[in-house]
Amino acid sequence: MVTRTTDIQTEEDQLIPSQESKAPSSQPLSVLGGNPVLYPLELPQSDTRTSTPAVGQRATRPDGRLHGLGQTQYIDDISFPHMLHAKILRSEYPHARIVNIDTSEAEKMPGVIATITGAEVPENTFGPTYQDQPVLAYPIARHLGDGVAAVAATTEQLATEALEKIKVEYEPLTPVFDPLEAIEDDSPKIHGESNIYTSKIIKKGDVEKALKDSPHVFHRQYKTQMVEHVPLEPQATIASWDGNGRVTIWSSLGRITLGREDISRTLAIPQSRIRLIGTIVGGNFGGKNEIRNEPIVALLSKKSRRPVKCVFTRDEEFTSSTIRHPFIMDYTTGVNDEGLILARKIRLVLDGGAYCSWTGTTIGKGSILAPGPYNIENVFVEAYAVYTNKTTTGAMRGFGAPQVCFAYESQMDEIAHKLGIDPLEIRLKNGFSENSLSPTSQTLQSVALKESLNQASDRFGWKEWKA
Amino acid sequence: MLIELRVNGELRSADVPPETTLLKMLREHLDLPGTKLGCDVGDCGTCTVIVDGVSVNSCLLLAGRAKGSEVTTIEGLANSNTLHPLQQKFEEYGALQCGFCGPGMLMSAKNLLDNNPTPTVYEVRDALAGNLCRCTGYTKIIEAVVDVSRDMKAESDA
Amino acid sequence: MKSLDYIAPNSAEAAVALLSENGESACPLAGGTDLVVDLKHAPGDIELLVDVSRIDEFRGIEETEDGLRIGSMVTYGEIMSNPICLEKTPAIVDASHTIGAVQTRNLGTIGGNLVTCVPSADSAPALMVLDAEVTVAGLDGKRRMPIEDFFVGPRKTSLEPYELLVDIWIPKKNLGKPSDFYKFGLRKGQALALVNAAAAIDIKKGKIIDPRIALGAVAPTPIRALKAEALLANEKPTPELIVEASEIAVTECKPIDDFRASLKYRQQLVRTLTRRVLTRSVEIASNR
Amino acid sequence: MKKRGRGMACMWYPIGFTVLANPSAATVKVNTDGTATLLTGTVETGQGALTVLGQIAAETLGLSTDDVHVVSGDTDVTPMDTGAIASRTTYVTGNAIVKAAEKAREILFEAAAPLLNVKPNQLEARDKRIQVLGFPSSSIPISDVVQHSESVVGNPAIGSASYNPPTLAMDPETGQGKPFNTYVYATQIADVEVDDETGEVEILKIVAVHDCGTPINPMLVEGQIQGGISMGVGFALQEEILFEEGRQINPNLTNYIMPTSLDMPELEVGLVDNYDPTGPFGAKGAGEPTAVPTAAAIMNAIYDAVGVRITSLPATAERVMMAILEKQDSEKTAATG
Repeated sequence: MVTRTTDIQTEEDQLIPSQESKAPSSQPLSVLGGNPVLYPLELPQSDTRTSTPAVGQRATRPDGRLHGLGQTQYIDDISFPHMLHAKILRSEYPHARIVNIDTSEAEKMPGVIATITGAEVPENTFGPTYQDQPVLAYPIARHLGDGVAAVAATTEQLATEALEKIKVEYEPLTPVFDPLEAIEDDSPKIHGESNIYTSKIIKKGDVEKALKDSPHVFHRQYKTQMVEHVPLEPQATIASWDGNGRVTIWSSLGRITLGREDISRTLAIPQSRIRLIGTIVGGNFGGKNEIRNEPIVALLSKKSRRPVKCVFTRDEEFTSSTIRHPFIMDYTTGVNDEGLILARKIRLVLDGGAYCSWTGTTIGKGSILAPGPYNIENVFVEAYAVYTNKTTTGAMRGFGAPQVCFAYESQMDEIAHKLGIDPLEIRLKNGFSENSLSPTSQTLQSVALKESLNQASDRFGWKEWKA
Repeated sequence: MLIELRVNGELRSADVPPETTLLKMLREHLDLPGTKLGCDVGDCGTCTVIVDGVSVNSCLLLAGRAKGSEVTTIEGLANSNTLHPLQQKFEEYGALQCGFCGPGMLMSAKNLLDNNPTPTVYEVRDALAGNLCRCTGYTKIIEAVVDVSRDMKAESDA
Repeated sequence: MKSLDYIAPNSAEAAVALLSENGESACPLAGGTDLVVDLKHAPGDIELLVDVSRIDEFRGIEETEDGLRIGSMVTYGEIMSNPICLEKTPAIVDASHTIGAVQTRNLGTIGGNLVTCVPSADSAPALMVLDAEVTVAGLDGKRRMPIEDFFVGPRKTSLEPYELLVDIWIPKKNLGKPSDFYKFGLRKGQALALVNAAAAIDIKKGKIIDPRIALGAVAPTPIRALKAEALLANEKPTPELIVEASEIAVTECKPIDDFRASLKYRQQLVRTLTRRVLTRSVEIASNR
Repeated sequence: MKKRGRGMACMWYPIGFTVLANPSAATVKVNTDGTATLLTGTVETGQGALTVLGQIAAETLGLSTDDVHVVSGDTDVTPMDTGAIASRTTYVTGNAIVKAAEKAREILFEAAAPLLNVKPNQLEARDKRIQVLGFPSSSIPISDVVQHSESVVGNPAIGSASYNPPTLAMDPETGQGKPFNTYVYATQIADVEVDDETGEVEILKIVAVHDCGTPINPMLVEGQIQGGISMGVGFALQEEILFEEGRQINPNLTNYIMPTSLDMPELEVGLVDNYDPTGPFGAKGAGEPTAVPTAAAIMNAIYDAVGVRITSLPATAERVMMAILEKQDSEKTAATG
């Protein structure tokens, strides 16, 4: 730190050429007059909002107007007097036992008001399916995105600097990263006795016999990658307590009712003493569907007796929020000469990362949807979700559907190509229609698959192009 | 250090530490939180503002460098009687969803139309490539910008 | 970002003096599109930023009797809208257009791009094929060198302590020389180069004269493909010859294998890009 | 050289949670001036849910969208909601709102019936009036009815209700059951160009035709489809979190490659005409399914263009190029061998 700011400032006055800008363009600014904007604006409403009937209108959005004016308040746009800023220290190992955490040096820094570790969280587990995630890892850290301690300080910069002063003693444990390795009996275990933490079977007809009897059998393995939601707004929270011991939490969470239950559980206070406000969320896509830093910020606020804000950095948004499950998918499909599907056998392995999160829903939807929107009498799907010491996978737009669709639709085209059938024809031939039976033998209604195939093909000019 | 600049036509000043970015100065020192922080390293474009007639990522520009400049932020796009044509069309098209990219996107679009009132669709895409959006697939945003330029052309032809 | 001091001197002399007075704790700041990011992630020992972006002698684009002078603090945006560059050095304009996005191009400077000296610097190949020279200023005044000599290694230039890049010169004879630039990145917008390539040639009496090929992101610094150039010199520009030159260019590269691309893939890109920039340059030259 | 190819993919996708209860509750209050307030515990995450939910409340009450103010996302104020997840908002929360608004409407019908000399079940709410079914001339402005109900009858027009989609548990051994109440369907077709010397895939156009039941707000449904496709494009060609020993090596928007405006193709969006009798005004949902078939359609188009089948996503230019080179090698071997 250069300590001569004042010297430099006097020098600087001489050195800066002039108040006139040297920036490249000398074009006049086309700022309209009358700024800053004063509200309310008296603007006409569009017909789409004022006519009846309301349903079917291309109604404009009142929140859309605020977005365009820059008037929408996301969490990071809210602040309070005396508010502190929180930062979270992340694990140094993908798998380790935390032996000791010493926050005393950080606490001595001027401007650092409170610190917290996992040991201080009243009920240090949460999760929508299994409560296997810690608010702050203790005593085991299971991936590098796990928080191990948090700091509240008067500025973000100070809070960041304070993290460096926290001493964490780890006893590294053997990590496992590959889901196929993790599935083996002798792999290092991440929670409990098996890394397979959830599985699903869908069984209809006799798939083995039907495959044996099929004139053509296709087999292929498909794989998908880990994907991040990339909401443009990183996750953010503010917590503030009042004199009645009631906490108000502003959060970028998309599910406040259940979020309040989780906060109540982790903080061990009644739900009636928690007010959770979900402001406009700056992009969710599934990544903001469970609590993340809300209990940490609430506890720091309680300890410091000040409002506390925590905003994820872009890096944290990648490493410490959930991401999309990678799938390893084995597809075996039996068809007859006309391209009718006789049997489909599927094995799915989901890389679950360090915690379960929304895997229950992902494996459920993934398995049910895996055979595709096709009439198939003989179906067998087995799916396994496996813990690894990587970023937690959770809800993301489609819950396993984009993964299995990539597999079933790739294989559909492979079959069509091999049998010399047009890709549109093979889909129309096998596709669901009204009252078709799903792989779980549910009678389907309001089925519009073939309508979508036909309309898309017409719009695209599929037949003309094929001819 | 004392930074004086003209923001949305008004002379503003603040005493900020020398490492302060223009983004931070606008949001935290000048009470203009319309400009957003999305990545803080110039990748996402949510912090786009116009400085002396060109669009920049305000997270990469030190406030000291903007000293004496003319800065336009999203708060300066409308006036008290009318929305800017871009804001109007963005609203009509439903161009923004979560809206977090919106302020930056609009400033990039304004910067384009200030410099090139009749852009091609490719030029619109190119002008917005520094503003990431995860919600919209950019489609309605591009349509709205093209529509504004069409109106501007019609107006100037009339 | 950690605490820093900031100062904006108004002459090269003053800037050099400030840098020398403050030693390693001081660092010149140009457009800041790379440096400010570095300061946020890994500030190191830097305590003072010397903003050189407003220094008059580092700015401006003009054509003189010697050739074209581009001030080091000229932004890519300025290059892209400059009539002289558009007419006489289109490869530099093309290269500028591929850098970052509009906002980056409005802040980032050509000098900053060269001084940062990453192997993938997009402006480098386009400048190299036009035989650009650079002027640097230091405590002992100014010196000038061919641009190839400026690049020493990844993030390492031949700038001595307290020296600053003043301007870039394109020799008069190369203004309007048929040339082409091609960059390949992982997407169309805001991409870093996996490989970039530029070529410039003249054709006289049906033969290639003064061929130049430069490649980026395929070696520790941007490089010239000298053997490939030698193969082309004074030959008839046939598609077969261009393919052969492109294969030789592949052998002149030492690309890395990293998470962005494998060595083998980068070689494939060198093969394709070299052929394309040469083919295009020949087309331009032939249509004269 | 650039090679052109076309590929299609279709899909099905369920609305709501898998078997598990995922209820929503809602409260609708009609004001004495004929405007209304809707309380919902869901949160606006950008898709325009609050606008759509307001339209549903307005439709049930015979009001315009602008007449309904939507209050959301505050546990002190708004009723229970499972939240913005599982493409459930329009369908599940929407159904709860219809039921809640119907309760408020019922109060208005009770108050208006004696004034119009009919039974409550002979009334409808349309064009901001309570009218005798099919007889617009015999009607009273809603504002008057609310005032009458509130200050004369003493019964304010307010309704609260909840909805949970009915499901049947899946058999643990066979998975047989009814895990969801309804599904949507879609087809997307991609037109691509593959550069067979760099492996670069350029998507020229995607046609997407989706079923969402009745589109409550077609503009917002289009927005969902276009946005879903952009996520699908990233999933298909660019996006991947890379790890080294458990550490993410590209946790930033410089090296995690998502589509920019230059990477998105021209999109043509269509909606099939469909009506689901179990949904609010026939609506189902649109959020997630829009991102589902894109990658598959693009992979099929790549195969059509250059004859290589990408079985591991994303189909980066490198992966496509390496597959092309492998194919060329094996063709050479086959030709010489």
